Amino acid sequence: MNLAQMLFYVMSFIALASAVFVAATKNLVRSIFMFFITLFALAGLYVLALADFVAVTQIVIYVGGILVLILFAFMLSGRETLNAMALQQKQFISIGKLPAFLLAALFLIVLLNMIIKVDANNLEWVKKSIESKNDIPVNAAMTEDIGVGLMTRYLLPFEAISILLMLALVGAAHLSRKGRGA
Amino acid sequence: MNILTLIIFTPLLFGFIITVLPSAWRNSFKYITLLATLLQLGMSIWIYCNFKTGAAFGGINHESQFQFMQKLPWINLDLGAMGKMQIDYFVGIDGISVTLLVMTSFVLVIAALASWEIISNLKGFFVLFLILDMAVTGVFCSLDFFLFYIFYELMLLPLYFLIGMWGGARREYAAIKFFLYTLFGSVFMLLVMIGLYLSVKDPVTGNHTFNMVQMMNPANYQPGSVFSVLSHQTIFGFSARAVGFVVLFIAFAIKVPVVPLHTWLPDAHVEAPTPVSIILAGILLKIGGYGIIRVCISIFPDIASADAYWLGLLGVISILYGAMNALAQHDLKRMIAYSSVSHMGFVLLGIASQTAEGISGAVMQMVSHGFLSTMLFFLAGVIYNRVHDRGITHFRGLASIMPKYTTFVMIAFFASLGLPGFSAFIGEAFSLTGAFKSTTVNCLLPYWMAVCGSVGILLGAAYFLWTLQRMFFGPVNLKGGSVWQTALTDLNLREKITLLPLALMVLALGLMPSLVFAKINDSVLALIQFLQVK
Amino acid sequence: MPLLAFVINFSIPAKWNKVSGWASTIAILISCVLSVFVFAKVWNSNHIVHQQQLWFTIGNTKIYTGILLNNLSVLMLLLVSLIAMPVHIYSTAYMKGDENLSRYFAYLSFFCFSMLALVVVDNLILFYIFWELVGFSSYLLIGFWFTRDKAVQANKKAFIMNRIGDIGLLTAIIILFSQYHTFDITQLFADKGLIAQSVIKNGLWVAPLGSLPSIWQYIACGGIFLAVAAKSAQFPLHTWLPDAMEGPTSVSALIHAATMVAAGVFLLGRVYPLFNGLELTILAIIGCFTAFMAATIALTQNDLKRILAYSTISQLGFMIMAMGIGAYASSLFHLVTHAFFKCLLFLVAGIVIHQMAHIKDDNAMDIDPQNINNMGGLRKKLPFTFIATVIGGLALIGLPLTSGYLSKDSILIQSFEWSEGRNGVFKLIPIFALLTTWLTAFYVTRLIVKVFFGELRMLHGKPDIKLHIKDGGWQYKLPLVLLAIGCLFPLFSVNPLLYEQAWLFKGFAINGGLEREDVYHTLIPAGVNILSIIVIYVAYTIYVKRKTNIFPQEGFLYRLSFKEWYFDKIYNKVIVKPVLTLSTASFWFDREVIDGFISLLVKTGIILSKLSAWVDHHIIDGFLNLLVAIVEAISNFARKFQGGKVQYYLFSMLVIILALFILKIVF
Amino acid sequence: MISLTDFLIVSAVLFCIGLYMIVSKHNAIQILIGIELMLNAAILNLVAFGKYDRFNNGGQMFALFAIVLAAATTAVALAIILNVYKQYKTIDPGKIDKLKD
Repeated sequence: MNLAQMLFYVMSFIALASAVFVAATKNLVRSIFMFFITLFALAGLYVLALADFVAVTQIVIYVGGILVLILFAFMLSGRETLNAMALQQKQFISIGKLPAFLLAALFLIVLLNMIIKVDANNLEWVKKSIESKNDIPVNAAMTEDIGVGLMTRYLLPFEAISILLMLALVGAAHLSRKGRGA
Repeated sequence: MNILTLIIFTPLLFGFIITVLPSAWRNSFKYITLLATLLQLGMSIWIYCNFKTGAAFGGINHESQFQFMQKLPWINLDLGAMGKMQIDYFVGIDGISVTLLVMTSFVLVIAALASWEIISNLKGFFVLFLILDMAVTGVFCSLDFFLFYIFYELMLLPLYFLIGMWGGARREYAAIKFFLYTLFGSVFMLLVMIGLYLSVKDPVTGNHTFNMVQMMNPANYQPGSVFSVLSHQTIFGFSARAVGFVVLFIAFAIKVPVVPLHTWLPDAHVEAPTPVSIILAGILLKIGGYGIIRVCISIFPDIASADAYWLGLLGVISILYGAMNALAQHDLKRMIAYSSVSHMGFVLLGIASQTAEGISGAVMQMVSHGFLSTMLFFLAGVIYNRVHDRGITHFRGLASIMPKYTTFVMIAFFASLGLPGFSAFIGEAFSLTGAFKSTTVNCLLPYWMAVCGSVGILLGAAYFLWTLQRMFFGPVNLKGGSVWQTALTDLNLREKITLLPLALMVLALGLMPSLVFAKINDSVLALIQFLQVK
Repeated sequence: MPLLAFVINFSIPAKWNKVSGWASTIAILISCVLSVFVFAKVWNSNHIVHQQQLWFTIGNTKIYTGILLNNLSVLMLLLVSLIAMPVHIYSTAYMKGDENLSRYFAYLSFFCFSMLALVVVDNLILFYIFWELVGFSSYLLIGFWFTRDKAVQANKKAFIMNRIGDIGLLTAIIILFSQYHTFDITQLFADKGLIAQSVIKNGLWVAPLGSLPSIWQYIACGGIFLAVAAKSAQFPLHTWLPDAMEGPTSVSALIHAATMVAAGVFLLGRVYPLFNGLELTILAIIGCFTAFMAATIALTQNDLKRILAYSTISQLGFMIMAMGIGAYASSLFHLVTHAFFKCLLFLVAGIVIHQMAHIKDDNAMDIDPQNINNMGGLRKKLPFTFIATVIGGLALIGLPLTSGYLSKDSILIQSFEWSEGRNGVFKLIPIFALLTTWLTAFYVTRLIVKVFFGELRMLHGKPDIKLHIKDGGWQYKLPLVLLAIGCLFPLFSVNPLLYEQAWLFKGFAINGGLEREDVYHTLIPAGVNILSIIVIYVAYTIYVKRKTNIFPQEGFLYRLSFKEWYFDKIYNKVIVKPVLTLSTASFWFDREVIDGFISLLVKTGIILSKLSAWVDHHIIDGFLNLLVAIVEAISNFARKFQGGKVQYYLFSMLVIILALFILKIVF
Repeated sequence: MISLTDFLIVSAVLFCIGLYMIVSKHNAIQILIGIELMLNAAILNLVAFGKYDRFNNGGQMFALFAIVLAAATTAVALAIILNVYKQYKTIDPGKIDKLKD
């Protein structure tokens, strides 16, 4: 077992454990912070999957953007909101949640079953890409490729998403505006 | 214009008149309704008088022997490869219908007179009343199953609203219970009806038909169809015809009502306003009995003889069980309602015997019970109107305060408990005779059923006399004290006018049962013959 | 001609809406005259009038209505109208002042109508109809004073007991109908009728038109017996009769002494051919037992009318017994004579009670006007009444020169003859009958003595009460005279000592019984009467306590004066006490066991009915409600998916996806 | 070398945790977090498979797009949640049932 694998297991353990904690904890604030850790661990996993740029983006946007947004929204919205939102009296597995839990567990079983059946390592196209050296070598610097790709091959989605982002920005701003209507 | 058509749709016409009249004229509505019902009564008496008797007018399974027939093509759809859909507007009567028709129109007049007490929302009430009127008349006249079913269903809706809107304290519960019960029955009836439709072909036109008379002829069934006599189809492992019979029987048994499908009846009767109680008890129950004769045993004679034992058993159970329950009641209307269960048990017993005596007795009992229960409910309504209480134990010594009322109550009670000279005696005696005779004639019912049935007469005497003793005799002692004493005035003129013809009818039928028997006899004989031929 | 007479007969008493009581009295008078006429025409003329017309047709059976007049029915017709007439006259006086007089006469006329119709109809259905109408009118009359609780209870009891009998009769009629396909009495019971042609063979009851298992023949007889027992107050169903005494006394006289209770015996007479040997024996035993039991009960009663009621039961028992032993003619003979003297006694009782009530009202005393312990010494106040009572009483005891002697002795003699051919237990029947006769003598004497002799016992308590009592006007006297004449022998027989000479008897006795066959015919009347007289005397002494009174047999008694005292003691110890105990016991039995049994039945019925009501409410309705609840639960469950909860939508969507996945994987 | 299956398993577990949160939580923000978890699981799959597409770099590209989209949705969703809270004084989606019959 080499270092990469060790790292992978550690990272995935951290990610899953913290995700479970996120799901299980009663305290909203704690769960948000734990989510933070999950995202970090996931970023680590991306690195291990040879996607360093994605990992960085993950940290910048998710951790720096989304999570901060959540926290801000949460903390800026007044004391009573805070209390109401933080109010979590349900246990992790209560009778009311049993169906949800069962559902999730069954989904997990189904998915795992699929994964094992599919046997991803020996997929046809994966094998082909390995043969044709289409896979990413461990030491490749992908950032440049991504940049070029964005500006050429993926230009249209890129632009579309930027418009979407702007719309979302305007919309969010409009929605959270105080005052008339709202 | 055919007289039957006229008699069916007269009330609708008057109902329409009431609908268009402004509400300011609301006081005239009851007179209009009364006029409509009187008109109907006049027509039915005309029919009765002009009704021909004789072996050639037996009816039952010979289309040509029905009288006052009208047959118009109504819905004729060409379904291409499926053949033609043939639904006729087909009305006609034979001996069994004619007596019930007269009884019905008579009871409706009484019910219209009893509607004087209704004070709220007169327009709605009388319009619904007239629609109901049309539907019940239609049921007795129609010979097309589809038409029959439409009228049958059409009764339910006005009744539901009449009970639900003008009823007593628990009216909603009672209305919904009534509605669900009967709807339950009729939904299944619909299935059987369609099954029959698909099995029967009109020999003349070659189309599938809803004609009931043709359904009675085994030759008209298509070979291999569901209800064909020869093909012995099965549904869930039972013979299809047996299933059809049982389902139809359940539908009508709910109406009759037969124990254990009777629990809607006490509730509905108790909660309904007096005119509706009268219609319920006087007519609706008869539709059940009529349906069993006209539809159940006529279309499925083979099954009817095979299952006669169970029909008879249900009849006996109804007699005894209803009487027992009546004995235990504390509410006057409820007591009467259970007594209806008991009396209608005789009808079932008589029908099950499949002898001339039994079926004649059953029809007689239906007619007689139509009048008697009308009278009983009207009387219960009188006292309820006065003090809004019907508890048997809340009254004592009414005979001193209301002598005329007591006289009528005694007539009604004694007539109901089968005192000879009144019509109920004839009905009960001949139902029992038929039941007893059936062993020797066709071996359908064992002797003990008749004997048990006669015990029902004894119980009938017990509960009526007990009620009489508790409510009417003894020193005056009312729950409501002197307030009630002043409220309990004797009968007024309208009530006397209403009750007197009823009492006279009951007496007349008891002394001259030939009024009924002469008309039904040929039909009954035809029916018996038909049943024996199978 | 008879038909016309009966049309009038039927229609006139039906005028019961007339306010005046006289209208119905006149009506009954007319029917009385008419029936005498009819009687004269039909009696013994071998000319059986049978007319009928079609009533209605049911199926293939035609049902006729019509009348049938033979010796039996004309006799009953005459009897009923003859008894009814004095009672009507009497009632006009007796009921005077009652505010519901017209109602009373309406009921009374209605009763007469149904009774008269009952005896003449020719088919069983009509017979049943009038049979029940008789019970119904009796119900109305017993409960005439409907504000009295006891009266209402009594009439309910009477009606329900009668109803039990009616059902027996109805069952019997139905059985006969399904066996013979006819309701016609002549066809069924004539000499060569259908009944005569049917036999019981190999467990089958074979008739010309079909056969039934023989059990049904027994059940038919049982049903008829039940009807008889209910109407004529025989052993298991007799308790209503004493209670029925709550009605007006004149009603008791007419209905519960003379006519209605005789209807049972009449029915037996009509359907006599149906019964076979075994059934007749049972009848005889029951009749005998009833007679004896009722007589013992009558010994200790204090209520004037109850004594008479029990004595009626006892006499009816005699008639049934006579039927049972085949003394058909004697039975009917006794029926007729009994009607006269018992009616007389009741009317007398009515006068006495009326006068006692007067005393009670005048002096505002709290006493029971019917209690004979309060009476006494009325002989002087009511001399006419006294004479009538003595005649009636002697007839009831059956002393010579009265009509009761003729009929009662004929029954006794025939019972001895009957038992001659048998052994063992059957011997007891005539012996018990004999015993009953003596008991009768005893209680009748006791009654007369207590009421009319001695001094008014009320006076002991309050010596200063005023007494304004008298026999009453002619409305009282005329009926008494009429009936008293009916109690004496000449009306029935030229020879006061030999019953065989009675013309009534000849009318019925077709086979034998007319010759003085053996020693019984002389021995029994003599023995019975001597003993009866002794009993009367003994009773007399017990109750009068040797008060010197003029009494016909004084000389005879005087010679035995010493022994007499001695007798008295023994009598008290050996006979009276046990008899008292026995009668108390039998009264108790009557009250507790039979009544108790019936009230137990009633209770059981009520409990059963409560139970069934409960079942109805909880189980059957409950089942329905359960169905409703299930449907509701299902629909609520379904409704949840549309509850506007986003998470449920999501959840259900995911579940379905999952299900698809799983299906995909599995299959 | 880390096999593809390992990534897939991790992502499946994450997905299910997110799913569980979405279905069971009564707090809109936590539901939002659940959605993010599921998105991340998806992104992890994209990235893992993207390893075998060097020239087009599709996996990583779409991972980037997805991240950006997630950011946008989150922003809008948060704004909505805040508004809902102002309106109904609760953020339990189960209790917002004004449209219910």
